Amino acid sequence: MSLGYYFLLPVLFSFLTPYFKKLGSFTLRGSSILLSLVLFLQTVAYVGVKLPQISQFSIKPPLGIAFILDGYSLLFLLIFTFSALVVSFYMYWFFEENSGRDEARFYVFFNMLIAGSIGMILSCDIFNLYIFFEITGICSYTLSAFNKDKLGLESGIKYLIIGSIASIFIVFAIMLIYLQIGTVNLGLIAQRFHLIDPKISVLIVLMLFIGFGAKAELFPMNFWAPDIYQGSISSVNGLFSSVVAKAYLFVFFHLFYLFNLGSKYMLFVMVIGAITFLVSEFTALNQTNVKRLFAYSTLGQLGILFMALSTNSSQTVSGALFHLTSHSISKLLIFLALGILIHKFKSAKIDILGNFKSGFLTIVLAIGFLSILGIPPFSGFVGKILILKGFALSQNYTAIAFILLVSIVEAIYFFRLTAMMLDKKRAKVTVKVGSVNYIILTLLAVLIILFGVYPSLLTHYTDLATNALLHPTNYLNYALGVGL
Amino acid sequence: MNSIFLLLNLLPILFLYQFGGALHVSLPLTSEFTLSLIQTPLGTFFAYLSLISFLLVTIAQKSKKLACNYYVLQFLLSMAMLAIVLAGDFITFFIGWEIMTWSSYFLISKSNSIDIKSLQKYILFSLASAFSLIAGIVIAYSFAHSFDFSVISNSFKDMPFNIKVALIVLFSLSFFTKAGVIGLHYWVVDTYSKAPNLFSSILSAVMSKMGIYGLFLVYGNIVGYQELKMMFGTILNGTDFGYVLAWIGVATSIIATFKAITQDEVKRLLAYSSIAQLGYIIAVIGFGTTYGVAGAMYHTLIHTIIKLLLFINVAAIVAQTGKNRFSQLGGLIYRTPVSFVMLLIGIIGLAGMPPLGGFASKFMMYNAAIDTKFALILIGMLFSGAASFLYCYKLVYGIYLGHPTSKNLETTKEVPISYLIPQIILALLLVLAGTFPGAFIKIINPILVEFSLSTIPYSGLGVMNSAVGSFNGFFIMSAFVVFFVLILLLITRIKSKAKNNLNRFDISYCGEVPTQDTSLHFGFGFGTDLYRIKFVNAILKRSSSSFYESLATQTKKTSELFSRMYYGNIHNTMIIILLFFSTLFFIGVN
Amino acid sequence: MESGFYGSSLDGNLKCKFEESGLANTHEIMEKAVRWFRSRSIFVVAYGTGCGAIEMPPTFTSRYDAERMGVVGVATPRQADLIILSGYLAYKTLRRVIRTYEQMQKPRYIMTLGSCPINGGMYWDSYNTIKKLDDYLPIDVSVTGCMPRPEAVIDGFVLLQERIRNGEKAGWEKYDENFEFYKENQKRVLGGHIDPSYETDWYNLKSGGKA
Amino acid sequence: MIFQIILLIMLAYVVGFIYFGLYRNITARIQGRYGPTVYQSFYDSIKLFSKNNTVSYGWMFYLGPVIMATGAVLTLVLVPVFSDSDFLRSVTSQGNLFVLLYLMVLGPLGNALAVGTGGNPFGVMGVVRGLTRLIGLELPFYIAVVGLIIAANSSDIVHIIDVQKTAGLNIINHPLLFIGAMISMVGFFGASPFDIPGAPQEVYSGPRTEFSGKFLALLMSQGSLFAFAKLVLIVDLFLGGADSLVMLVLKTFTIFVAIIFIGIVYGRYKVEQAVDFLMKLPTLIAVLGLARIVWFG
Repeated sequence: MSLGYYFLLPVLFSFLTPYFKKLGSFTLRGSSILLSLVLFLQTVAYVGVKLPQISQFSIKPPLGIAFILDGYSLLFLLIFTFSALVVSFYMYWFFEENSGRDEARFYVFFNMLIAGSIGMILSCDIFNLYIFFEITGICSYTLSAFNKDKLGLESGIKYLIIGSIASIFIVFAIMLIYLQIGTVNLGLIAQRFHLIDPKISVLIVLMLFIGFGAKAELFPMNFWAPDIYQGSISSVNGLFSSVVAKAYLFVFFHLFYLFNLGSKYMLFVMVIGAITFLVSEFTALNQTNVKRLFAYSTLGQLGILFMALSTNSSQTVSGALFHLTSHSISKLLIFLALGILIHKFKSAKIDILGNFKSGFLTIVLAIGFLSILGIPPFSGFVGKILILKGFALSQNYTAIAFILLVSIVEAIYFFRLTAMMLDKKRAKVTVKVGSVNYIILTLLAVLIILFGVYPSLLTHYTDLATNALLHPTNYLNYALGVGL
Repeated sequence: MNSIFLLLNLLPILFLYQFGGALHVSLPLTSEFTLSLIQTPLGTFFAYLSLISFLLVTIAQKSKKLACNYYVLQFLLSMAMLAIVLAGDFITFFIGWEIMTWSSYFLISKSNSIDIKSLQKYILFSLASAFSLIAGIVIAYSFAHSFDFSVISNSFKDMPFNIKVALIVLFSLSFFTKAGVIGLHYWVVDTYSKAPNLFSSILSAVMSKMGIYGLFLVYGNIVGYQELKMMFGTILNGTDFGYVLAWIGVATSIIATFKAITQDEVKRLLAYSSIAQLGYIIAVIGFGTTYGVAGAMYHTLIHTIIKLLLFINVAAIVAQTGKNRFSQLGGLIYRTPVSFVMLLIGIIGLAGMPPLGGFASKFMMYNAAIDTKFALILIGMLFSGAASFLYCYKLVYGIYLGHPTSKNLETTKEVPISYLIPQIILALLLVLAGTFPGAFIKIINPILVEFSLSTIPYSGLGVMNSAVGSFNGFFIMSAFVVFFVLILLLITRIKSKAKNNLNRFDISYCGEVPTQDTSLHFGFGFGTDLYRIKFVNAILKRSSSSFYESLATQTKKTSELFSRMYYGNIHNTMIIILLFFSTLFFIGVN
Repeated sequence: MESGFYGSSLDGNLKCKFEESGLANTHEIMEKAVRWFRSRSIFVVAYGTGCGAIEMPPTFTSRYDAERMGVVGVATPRQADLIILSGYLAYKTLRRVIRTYEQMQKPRYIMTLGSCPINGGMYWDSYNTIKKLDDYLPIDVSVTGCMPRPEAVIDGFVLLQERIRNGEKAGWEKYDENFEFYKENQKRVLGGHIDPSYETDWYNLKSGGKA
Repeated sequence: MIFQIILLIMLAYVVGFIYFGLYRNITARIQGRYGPTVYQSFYDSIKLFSKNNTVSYGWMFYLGPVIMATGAVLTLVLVPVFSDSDFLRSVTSQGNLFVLLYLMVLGPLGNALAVGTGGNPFGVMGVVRGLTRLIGLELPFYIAVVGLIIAANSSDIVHIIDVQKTAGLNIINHPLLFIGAMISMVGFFGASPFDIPGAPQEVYSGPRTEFSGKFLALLMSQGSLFAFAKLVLIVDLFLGGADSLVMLVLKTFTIFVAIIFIGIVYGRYKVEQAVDFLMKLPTLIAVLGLARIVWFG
C-alpha cells in the first residue's frame, strides 16, 4: 500500500462523513474506528519492512512530491495511529454519553487532523510540509473549539491567532529558503543549506524555530497553550498532547538534524527546553484546574524532550524517543481517564474531581502519574534513565541535576493528586467506567507496564528512529531520488 | 487471605534458604541494562532480616480485616526490598528502591489518620532520596560505563577525586534520607506516626534498614573502606571520613533522643527513637574497622527486632484501646500483662541493658569507638544512651504503668493472640541475642571478609569478643537469673506479709484521697524538666520544619510568580513572540 | 489478732514449729530481739497539726538530736512507724490524719503533743475541734504541756521505746480490736462523707467490716 | 566460687551498712550533733524486715526491688575486689567495664517500673528527676571511664588495674578524670547537691514513696551493696585496686569520706541546675583530661 493512503484515506473518510452521518451515528463512529484501525494495522504492517520506504506521486523526487517513511517517522506513525485508534474508541463512548453533540463536525476534523499530522511526518518537501502543517492547524483550531462555550471559543480563536503567526514565520522561512536555494525538497535543502549566507541562514533557522517552537509549545511562546487545553474536551487534549505537539516536535528535530544545525544551536535549544521544563513544572504547582495542570505537565515533558533530543548523542536521543512514546501513552491515559471524571462531575476543578471513588480509575491514573514521573517499573522510568544515562555519558552533569531537581517539583503536584485520590476523608462519589473505556484504559496501562518491564519491545524502534534521525543519509538519498 | 500471604511470605525465605548463598540470576532488560541478583553475605543478612520481619508482621495482621490489595502491596514491598538487598547492579537496586517507595506510599495512604501533608512529605523525601541515588548512579555510570556493582567498584579508584566525593555525598544523602539522619528526618516522624499501626513497624524496622544496607553497600562494597581511608586520610585510629560521619550520627542520636522524650504520641516517640538508634549505626558505620562494621551490623539486627516488637506492641494496644497518646493511656499492666512483659523486654533491649541483646550491640559499637580512639564520639553515644532511658521509661510508664486515664482502660482485655505470637518470638530472639552474642560473630565474619576486613575471633556462643574487651553474655544472663530467683525466694520467705492488689487510689497522697477525677497519670509531664535545661532546650526548640516550611513557601511563591505569566492575554503572547524573535535575531545576526 | 504484743512479727506456723521442736525459747529470744530493734529505730512522720509543730525541728536537729536514739523523720506514712500529732486537730485535719495513720504499716504508733489532743485544751468549746483524740485514734504516748519542750518530746520517745521493748499492748492493736468503735466515732464527727479506707470497707462496717 | 560470692556479699553488706552508719554519724558530727550509732542502718534494716505487713501493688511492684537488688549484686560480683588474688577472678573476667556501666543503671530502671506500678505520681516524678539528672550525672563519669579505657586500651577492669601497677596510679596520672568521676560519684551516692530524685520536701520520698517494710529494707540493703560496689570500682579504676582487705577498706573509706565531705556542705540543686552544672565544669574538666589522653597520650 502506498504511503499516500495515509493521507488519502482520512481525507476520504472526512469527506464521506456527512454520508456516514445519514447512515446513523453508529456508522459514523464506527467509520472513524475503522479508519484508525486500518491506519494502525497498516503501520504495524510496516514494522519489520526494510526502511526507508518511499511513495512518489507521478514525478520522481527531488522534483516531484513524495512521502518517505524512515525509522524516525515510523515510530511517530505508530504513536499517532495508535493514539487515533484509542481516541476513536473513546469518542464512541463519549458520543454515547453526550448524544446531542455535533458528532459529524468532530469526525471531519478528527480525521483531517490525523491526515495532517501524518502528512507532516511523511512529507519530504518543505512546502507540502507547510500544507500539512496548516491542515493540522486548522483542524486543531476547530477541534479545540468543539465545546461551543466561552472557554471553547476562546481557545479556538487563540489557537487560530497563534497558529497564523507561526504560519507566517514558517512561510517566510520557506520563502527565504526558496530564494536562497531555489528548491523546496528537503534533501536538496539539507545538501545546500550550508551554502546560504550565514546571516540569512540565522534568520531562516530563527523563523523556523519560532514557527515550530510556538506550535510545539516552547517556553516564551507557549502562554496560549494552557488556555487551549482548558477549553477543549479531554480526548482532544489527549490528541494535542500525544499527537499534535509531537508532530511539531518531530518536524522541529527532523529539520534540526537534516540541516545539521546540531553543533551550532544545540546549547540554545537545550537551554530553551530546560527553561520550558522549569517554568511549566513550577507553574503547574499552582493550578486548580486539572486540564490546565496537565497542559503544563505536557509543556514540561516537551521541555525535557527538547533538552534531550537536541544533544546529538544517540544514547540520549534514543532515551528521549522512548520517553516521548511513554509520555504519549501516559498522557493519553490520563486525559481519557480524566475525561470520564470530568464528564461525571461536570467540572475540571481538582478539588471536585478528587471526590471520585473508583478503584480502577485510581489504579490507572496512578500508573499514568508514576510513569510520567519516571518511576519503575513503568515505562517512563526507562525513558528517563536512558536520557540521564545519555547525559551522563556526555558528562553533562548540569542537565542531570537540573532534570532531577525539577522532577521533584513535578512530583509535588502529581502526588498531591494521588494523595487526593487516596484520601479517605473526602465525600466519595462512585464513578462507573464503561466497558469500552475499561478496555482502552487497561490497554494503555498494560502498555505502560509492559514497556516498563520489557523495554526491549520499544527500544528496538527507538534505536531505529535514533539512527534515522541522527544519520539521515538514507533519507537524504531517497529524498533526492538517488536510489529510485 | 492472611494465611495465603503468610505462605507467600514464607516462600522467599525457603527459596533463599534453598539457594544457600549461591543465588546468581541475571536477566537482560534491554541491550543496555541487565538486571542481576547476586546473593552476597551482606545481602543475605538483610534479606533474611526483612523477610522474617514481613512474616512476623503478617502474623500480627491476622486479627485485622485487611483488604487483598493491602497484602498485595505489602508483598510487593517485601519483594522490592528483596530486590534491593540481592541486587547485583544499580539498576536492579534502583528499581527495587523505587518500587519500595511507591508501594509503601500506597500502604501508608491506607491509614485512617494520614493526611495529604504527611503523605507529601513522605513521598517527596523518598523521591529526593531516590533522585539523589539515581544521580549518583548515572555519574558512576559515566565513568564505569556499567551499572554493575563490581565494575563500578573496580573503576572507582580511577575516578577523579571530586567525582568520588560527589558520588559518596550523593549516595550518602540518599541513604541518610531513608535512615532519617537529623535534618533529613523531617518526613520520618509524621510518616511513622500516621502510617497504619502495624505498617509503622515495617517502616521503622525494615525500610529504614534499607538505607543502612545502602550505606554498607556503598562504603563497604562499592567504595571500599580501604579506599575511603586512602581518599580522606586518617584521624586518630580511624578515617577522617568516618569521624565526620560519626559526628553526624551522634548528633542525630542525641537530638532525636531529646525530641523523643518530649513526645506525647506513642508512635512519634518510637519514630524519634528509631531515628536516634539509626544515628548510632551511622555513627559507627564509617569507622572502617572490623568492629565498627560489626557493631553497626549487630545494632541493625537488634534495632530491627526491637522496633518490630515495640511497634507491634503499640499497634496492638492502639487497636485494643483506640488511644495513641501517653496522656490518654496508662495503667494497663494488669489488664494486658503479656503485652506489658513484651514491651518491657523491648525497652530493656532499647535501653541497651546488659542481659538482653541491646547491650551486646552497644558493647560492640562502644568498643569500636575505643578501638579507633574516637573518644568524644563514644561519649556522645553514651550520653544519648543515658538520655534514652527517659523515653524508654516514658514508653512503658505511659502505656502500662501509672493510672488509667479513662474509664474504658480499666476494662481493656489482653490483646489478641495473633499480636502476641510475633512479639513473643521477637522477645525470645532478643533474649537469645543477649545470651548468646557470640552466635552473631559467625554471621558477621563472612560479611567482614566481603569487605576485606579482618574477622572477629570466635570463642564460644556466649562470648562477645571485641578489640578491647569481651564479655560473656551467657554468664551474665544466667547470673542475673540465679540472683534474681534467689533474692525473690529470700524476699518471699520474709514474714512481713505483702498485701497485694490494693486499690489503686490507696497511695500516699499527703493525706488526701485521690478519686477518679484526680489526675494521677504522669504520662504527659515527662520531659517538661528538659525544657529548663539550657542545652536541651536549645535542641528542643529548634526544628528542621521551619527550613522545609520556608522551602515550601518559596516554591509556592515561585510557582505563583511563574503562573502570573500565563494569564491568557493573547496580545501579549504575540508581542512576546515577536520580541523574542527580534531579540534572538539581533543576537544571532551579530 | 494473735496473742502477745508482737506475736505477729513471726508468723503462726513458724511459731508453732518453734514450739514443736522445743525451741520456744529461741522464739522468745527472737521476739525480744525484734522488739529491741524496733525500739532502736523509729521512723517518724511529723504531722504538724497545731502550734506544737514548732517544737519538732529543734527535737530533730543539732540541739536535741533525736537521731542519736534512732528516731528519724521520714516523708511518707508508708515508711513511718510513728506519727506525731503536734497539737489540736480540726475535723478537717482529722480526716487527713486518719488517712495517714491507716497508710502506715503495722506496727504503728501515735504520739501527741500538748493538751489539746487530750481534752481540747484551749479549744474545749470549739465547734470544729476534736476534744478527745483517743476516741478517734488510739494514742500510744501523750506528751503534755502547752507546748511540751523538746526534752519532753524526747522523754516521750524514751517512754515509747521502753513500751515497745517491754512488749506492752500498743494502740494499733486496740484500733484493730475496737475498729467499729473508732469508726463509729470518726463517722460521727466527719459525717457521711468519710474517706474510703482501702484496708476497710467503711460503709459496710456492720457486715463484716474488713475488706 | 559460690562460697566466695556469698562471702563477698556479706562483706559488702556489712561494710556498706557500716559506711552508711558512719555517713550518718559523720554528718551529725559536722552538724554539731552526736548522731546515731554506726550500726543504726542495721537497726533500721532489721526493723523494716520485721514489719508486720508491707503494702504492694501487684507483681511488678513486688519484682521492682528484687530487680534492683539483683542489679546491685550482679554489679558487686562483676567488680574485681582484690587486685592480686584470684578471688572471684573467674567471675569478674566474664564482665567488662561497659557491662558495669549499664548494670549500674539496670537496677534503678527496674525499680522505676515498680514505682510506676505503685501509681504514686510523686514516685514517678522522682524517677523522672532521677533519669533527667542521669543525663548530666553520667557525663563526667563516662568521660572519665572512656579516658581510662583508652589509656589502658582495654575495657577490662583487671587490665586497667594491672596497667596502674607499672604506669602509676590513675589518680596521679589522670587527676582531671578523677575529679570528674568523683563529682559524678557524689550524685551516684545520692549526696547533696545532687540528691534530687528523693527530695522529701518536694516529691515526698521520690521513688521510695510507696515502698514500705521489707521492700524498703531490700532497697536499703541493695543500696549498701551497691555503694560498696561503686566504691570498689572507683578504687579499681583510680587507686590501682586493693590487694588486701585492709587496703580495700582503707581506700574505699577514703573515697567515701571524700564524697561525704563534698556532699555535706551543699544545698540541693534543682534538676535543671544540676544538669546544667554537670554539663559545664565537671564535663569540661573531664574532657580536658580525656583530651590529654587521646591527643597527647
